[in-house]
Amino acid sequence: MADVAPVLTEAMAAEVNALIEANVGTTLVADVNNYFTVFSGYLVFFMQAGFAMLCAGSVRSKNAKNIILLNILDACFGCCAWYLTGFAFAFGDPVPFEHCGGLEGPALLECEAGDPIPGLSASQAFIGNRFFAQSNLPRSSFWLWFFQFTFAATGATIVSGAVAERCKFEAYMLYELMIVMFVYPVVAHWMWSTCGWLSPWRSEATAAKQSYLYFAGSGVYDFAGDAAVHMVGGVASLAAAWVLGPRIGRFDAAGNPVDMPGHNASLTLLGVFLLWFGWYGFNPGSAVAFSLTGSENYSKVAIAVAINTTVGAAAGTICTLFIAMAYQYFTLGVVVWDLIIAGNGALAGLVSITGPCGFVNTWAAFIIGGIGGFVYFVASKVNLNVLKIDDPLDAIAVHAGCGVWGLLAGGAFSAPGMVTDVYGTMPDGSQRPYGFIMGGNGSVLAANSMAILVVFGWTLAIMTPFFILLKKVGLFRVSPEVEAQGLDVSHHGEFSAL
Amino acid sequence: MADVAPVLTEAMAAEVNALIEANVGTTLVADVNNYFTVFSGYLVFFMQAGFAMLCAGSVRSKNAKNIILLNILDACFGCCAWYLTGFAFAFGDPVPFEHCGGLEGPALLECEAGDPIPGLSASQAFIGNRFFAQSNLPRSSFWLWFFQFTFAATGATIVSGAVAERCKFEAYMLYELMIVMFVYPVVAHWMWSTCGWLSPWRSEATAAKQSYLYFAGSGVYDFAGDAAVHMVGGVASLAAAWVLGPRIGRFDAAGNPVDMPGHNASLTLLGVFLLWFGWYGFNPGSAVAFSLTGSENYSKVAIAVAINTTVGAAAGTICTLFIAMAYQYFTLGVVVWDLIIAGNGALAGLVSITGPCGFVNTWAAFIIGGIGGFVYFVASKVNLNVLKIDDPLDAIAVHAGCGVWGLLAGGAFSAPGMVTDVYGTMPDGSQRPYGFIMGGNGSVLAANSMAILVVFGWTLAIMTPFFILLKKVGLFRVSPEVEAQGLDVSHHGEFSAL
Amino acid sequence: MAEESVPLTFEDQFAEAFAPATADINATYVIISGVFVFLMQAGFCMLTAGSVRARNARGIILKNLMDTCVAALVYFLLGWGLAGLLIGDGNSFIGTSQFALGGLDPTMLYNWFFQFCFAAAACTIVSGALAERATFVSYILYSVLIIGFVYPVVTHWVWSPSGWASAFRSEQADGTFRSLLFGCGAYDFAGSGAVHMVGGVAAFAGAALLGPRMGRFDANGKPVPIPGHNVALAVLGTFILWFGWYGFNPGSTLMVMNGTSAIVARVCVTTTLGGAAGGIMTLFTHVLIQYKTTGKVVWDVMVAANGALAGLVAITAPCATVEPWAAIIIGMCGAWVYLGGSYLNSHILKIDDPVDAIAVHGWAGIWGVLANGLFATEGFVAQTYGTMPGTEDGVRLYGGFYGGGGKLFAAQLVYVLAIIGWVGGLMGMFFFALKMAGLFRVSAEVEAEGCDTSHYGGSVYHGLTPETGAGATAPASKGVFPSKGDAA
Repeated sequence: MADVAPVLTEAMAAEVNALIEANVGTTLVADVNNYFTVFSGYLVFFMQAGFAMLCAGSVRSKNAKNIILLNILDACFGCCAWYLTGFAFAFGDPVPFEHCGGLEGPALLECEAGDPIPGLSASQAFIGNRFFAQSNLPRSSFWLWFFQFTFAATGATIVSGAVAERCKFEAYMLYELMIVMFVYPVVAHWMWSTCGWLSPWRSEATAAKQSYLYFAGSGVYDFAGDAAVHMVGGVASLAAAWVLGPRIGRFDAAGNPVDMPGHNASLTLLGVFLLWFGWYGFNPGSAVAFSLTGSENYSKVAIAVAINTTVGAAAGTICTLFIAMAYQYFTLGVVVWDLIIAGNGALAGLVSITGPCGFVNTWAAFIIGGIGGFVYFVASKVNLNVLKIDDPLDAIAVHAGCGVWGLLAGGAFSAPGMVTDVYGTMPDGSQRPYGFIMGGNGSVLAANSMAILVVFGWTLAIMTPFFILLKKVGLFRVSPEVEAQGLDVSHHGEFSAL
Repeated sequence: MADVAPVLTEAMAAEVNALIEANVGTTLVADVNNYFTVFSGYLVFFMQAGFAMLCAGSVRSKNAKNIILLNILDACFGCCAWYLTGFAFAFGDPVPFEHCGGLEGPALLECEAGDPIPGLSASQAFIGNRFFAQSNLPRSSFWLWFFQFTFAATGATIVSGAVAERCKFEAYMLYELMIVMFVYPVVAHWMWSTCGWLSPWRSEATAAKQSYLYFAGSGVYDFAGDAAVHMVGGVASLAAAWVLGPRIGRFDAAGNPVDMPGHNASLTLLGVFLLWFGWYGFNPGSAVAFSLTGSENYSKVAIAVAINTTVGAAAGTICTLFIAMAYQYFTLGVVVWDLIIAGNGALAGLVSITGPCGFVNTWAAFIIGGIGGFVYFVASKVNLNVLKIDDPLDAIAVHAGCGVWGLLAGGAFSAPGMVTDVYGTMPDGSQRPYGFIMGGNGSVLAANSMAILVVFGWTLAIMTPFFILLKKVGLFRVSPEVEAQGLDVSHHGEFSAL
Repeated sequence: MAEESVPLTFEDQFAEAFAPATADINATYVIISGVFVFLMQAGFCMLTAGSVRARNARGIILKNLMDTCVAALVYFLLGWGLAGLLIGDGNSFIGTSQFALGGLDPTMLYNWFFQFCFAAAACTIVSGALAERATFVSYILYSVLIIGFVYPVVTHWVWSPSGWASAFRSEQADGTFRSLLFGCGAYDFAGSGAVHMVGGVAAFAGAALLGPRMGRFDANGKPVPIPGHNVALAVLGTFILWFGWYGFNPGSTLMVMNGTSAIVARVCVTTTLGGAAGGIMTLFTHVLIQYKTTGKVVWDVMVAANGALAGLVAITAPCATVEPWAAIIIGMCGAWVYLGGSYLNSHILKIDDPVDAIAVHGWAGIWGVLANGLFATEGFVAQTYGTMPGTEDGVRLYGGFYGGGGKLFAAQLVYVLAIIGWVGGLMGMFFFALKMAGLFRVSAEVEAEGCDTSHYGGSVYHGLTPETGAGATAPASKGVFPSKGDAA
């Protein structure tokens, strides 16, 4: 350092700055962001362990091995399916300005400002079409592949709880391939791809073949995947549980539900804690960057998300526990603090905050999580007592119910500054739309409501016929004898003793 | 950049660039890499919890406490052993160019280009000889100490599964000290040290006293430790289980194996998930760097490893499950999807990909993991039915069997570009050798085969006499009464109830 | 930027250019460390669940889940403000601003998350000591009090720039320096005192006032062991805790850049060595004692697990300021302190602590804080706490064994006594009030039957017959494995 002239002129300083930025930006910051995202992916992967324990504890012991096997195969089949087509359908977009590579200076500017990206077709708004089996996928995008794989596997595994104790193993494998290869990636493409028709990440270049830039003027604000992950999983659970029918003995002759508690609450709650832990990858990781050159303290996005996640879960747990206690007190007159309900409440709070976590203030996260607990409780009662759907793990109420609420909450509570931190400004430099409670207009609510509708429509339209078909050919449900005896004895060797 | 008038002269710009590089290299990048590596070490440490749960679930309940105690002491004794001699034998090398410290400019260049490092002896190729009990270990190397400690503890804990339900607690402690103090570090030194005789990390300076630079022209390509960690643990398991003999009742009078299922499949599979999660520290962490100055997107190495790890595990699980199902169908005529086999299949896939994970493409990882599942299944059957060795957790088949396969696969599938990303070019600037299936020559295969032979030879040659000695003095195996009653009652207080 | 400070040097340029990335990386580091600490909630939950009898497991798991949630809310509303960890001009006893995070710079929010995880850890320590007999309501009230008031005040003392025991006391607004306690302040790097002792002392107050479980002491007052029902869960909890400790201790550097990664790596090493030495020494000492008294050799896994935790607690305060070899000694002594504390509790004071939380967190925590007064080295203290403000040579006081004199030990001792007085006094009064109000303990019938059936919606295990071993630890009365009574 001593050898160089120590004092710089202003102009020299600017140039040095540019050199530093180029150097730090392309190597170090990119690497650090990749590290952050991949690490988050590990935590999301760990949610598989959480689901496995949650499910294992929540079923009767005679079916525990079966459901754990479903959970481990979720990760395995999910990986293959994501490799073959999942990533391609979800993120197989032409890279903007890829075709400008090699150009410099004015030629580059002209190229970037010019026509839409070559290779962009109108169908790109609906589905991606390249990188099947990772072919031609640049290695610098592998971090995205990995991170998004963990999301796909998580979304798929939700259903295992809803079909527990009666679904055939073979049917579940087919379902898994179906959802990770096609159903989930398409929804993820809509919401998160730079080309997706509901995405707020579109630009003038990627939206060139459409008549609008952002749907409803804003696009869907779904930070970590209430629509793409939780609602897809929850709605598929609804279709599956409805087609499959209730477990034997779940409803008595009069149609009233009979309790069928799981065999091991310790495992269930271990699962809840592991899921909560993994959620710190799921939500903050969805920022996919921790540092941006030219933006000071970009890490504040991920950090606010981590706090909102915590607060949402805490509020959800407490609300649910007290609601359940009050309900029981008023119906039965006893005060019972139900552990399993509290655990589901934590998950309900987490799901509720998943969509809006990047856009809301901490106080709003309290409200969202708390109402999420209420939504879960009501949805669960409606499911069981009105719709008569048997969902051993309450997956529908937690993931679909709170997923809907999370999207609506995003339309209500999104705060202007935080939206800008995540998505930047509108192309004309103005503020992005934000939540109507925060003084914004209704466009976010409109876009998010649209997301709810299309996810319901799309998932039900594909999964219901699929499950009905499975049922018709006799592949879906085990025989009553096997069900009564438990799936472990006949299908998976001996008992899981505990 | 283009807009700025070039105020800096070319020479100044070059100097600024060099300064940036130096600055980024010594502070930011080193910190980021240390950060990455210690976090990976935490995840690897968590594999201890995975092994504990895996073992606890896979033994009968009357021996659960015993094996959990072995697992927790693995971490504790491993730490002491690694502190005293382990690290010193493995990585106690003279630091290249340490003696040039303080020199600058031409004097430094001359020093670096000069003779071999002072203090380098011929024995350095075989074993390290400094930093015992961390004496004189520079603080800037503590990250390596910690990261490598977690590896040593993981390697040692493999054996606890193979000797479960019959080994004396005292014998296990002695074994643990033996392997972490001496047997494992020496192998790690061969493979990974800059001086080791099989290492691809050697340079002209560190190999100065030998007649060759890289063994077989390439050195052993073992990214995360199939040879050093898994094969050492697996072969030691083989020696231990063979000397120890089968559990009472494991083989009937005719010598046919009798099934002895573990008591809790949920715990076993929790263990598998924890191990899989920890493997994301084990494999990607072995890059020990996330960012390198002068190399764009060095993070791609670790990320490709993360993906390969996932894919290998998924392929291993699926293959093993289907092979086991088919085998059972053809021998017994029933279709059974065995959870425990699937869990072991996941581990088999993970072990198989551990060695080659840094060098192979994603499609190759599918093949390696899948064949790994097959290797595991066959090795397990051979063990049990041909060699009549009783290995309660199939540690030999998983870790030794798949470890061998992983090394061979590295010789076959290593891709040229990825090898260069990890090891750089040859000293003369040419491409490093790569896998024969990818169009390379056989040198990697030759070197890796040599690694297999020497690890077998070394570990068996030391551990077999050691175990036989323990047996002769009556320290190795509990009495038949204790074994029949279960180790927990007599040795560890009351039952582990569940 | 440039126009303010022309002429610039290269150093300025570098500092300016790297500052955003460095800040962001430090923030990720703290957040991920916090996530690890969060997982310790799962660890405590599994440890206590496995360490109690099956008929009370469900309730204790619920308490563990709820204290996490209560901690988030209460620490947000009150705790962070009272802790005042970032405020240099607060008073030396308690923080007075930033309630509900009002006025907190958004870029500093990561500190809240990290500290929340610590608060939850401190709170949850007590759940095990009160297990199997405290009511749910009393536990929730306790959580609110400790997170909302008792714990944050202690952290203010030792970690805030204005706390009376803090080594971080800094320049005041008028340019004068605040005097440090005994000229050094207390060194409690990651919280042997502020976190573990707080939990341990509160556990002591609670367990003493709550009284022992039925059947814990026989007619002669001799303790009768009541082993937990599931060792696998308990040791899973131990491993998760140890894993989480790698967020707890190394994360407490609060940064990883600008060369601090070397401190981080050193803390990893000392943490590991401390835990390992604690586990080994406890196990062997226990075996030796048992052999001397009963003539039998029994290797008890729960003793080893608690020993490892005691070693980890002991190394928590000195982890950044001692040599690795000293970490081994501190861990070993932590083992003996734990065993002594446990014996004192159960045989002399007749206090029933189902998970030995008092001995592990309280006693080993005291030892950890005091050990810093003996083993802290000059170089590491300087590296960790920086130079001494307002002095010429900038040297901070260091451990007595290195010739640093007794002042540091005196400061550590005063700090320990202050925590005991503050936490013991407040929590003692609180638990006494709960007891007087009849809110503290479940009825004798409920306790005999197990709390889960009547209070927590059924047994933790459903539809299982007790396995062979269960009978040895828990009588298979109708309370252990009942069918679930009423609808959820």
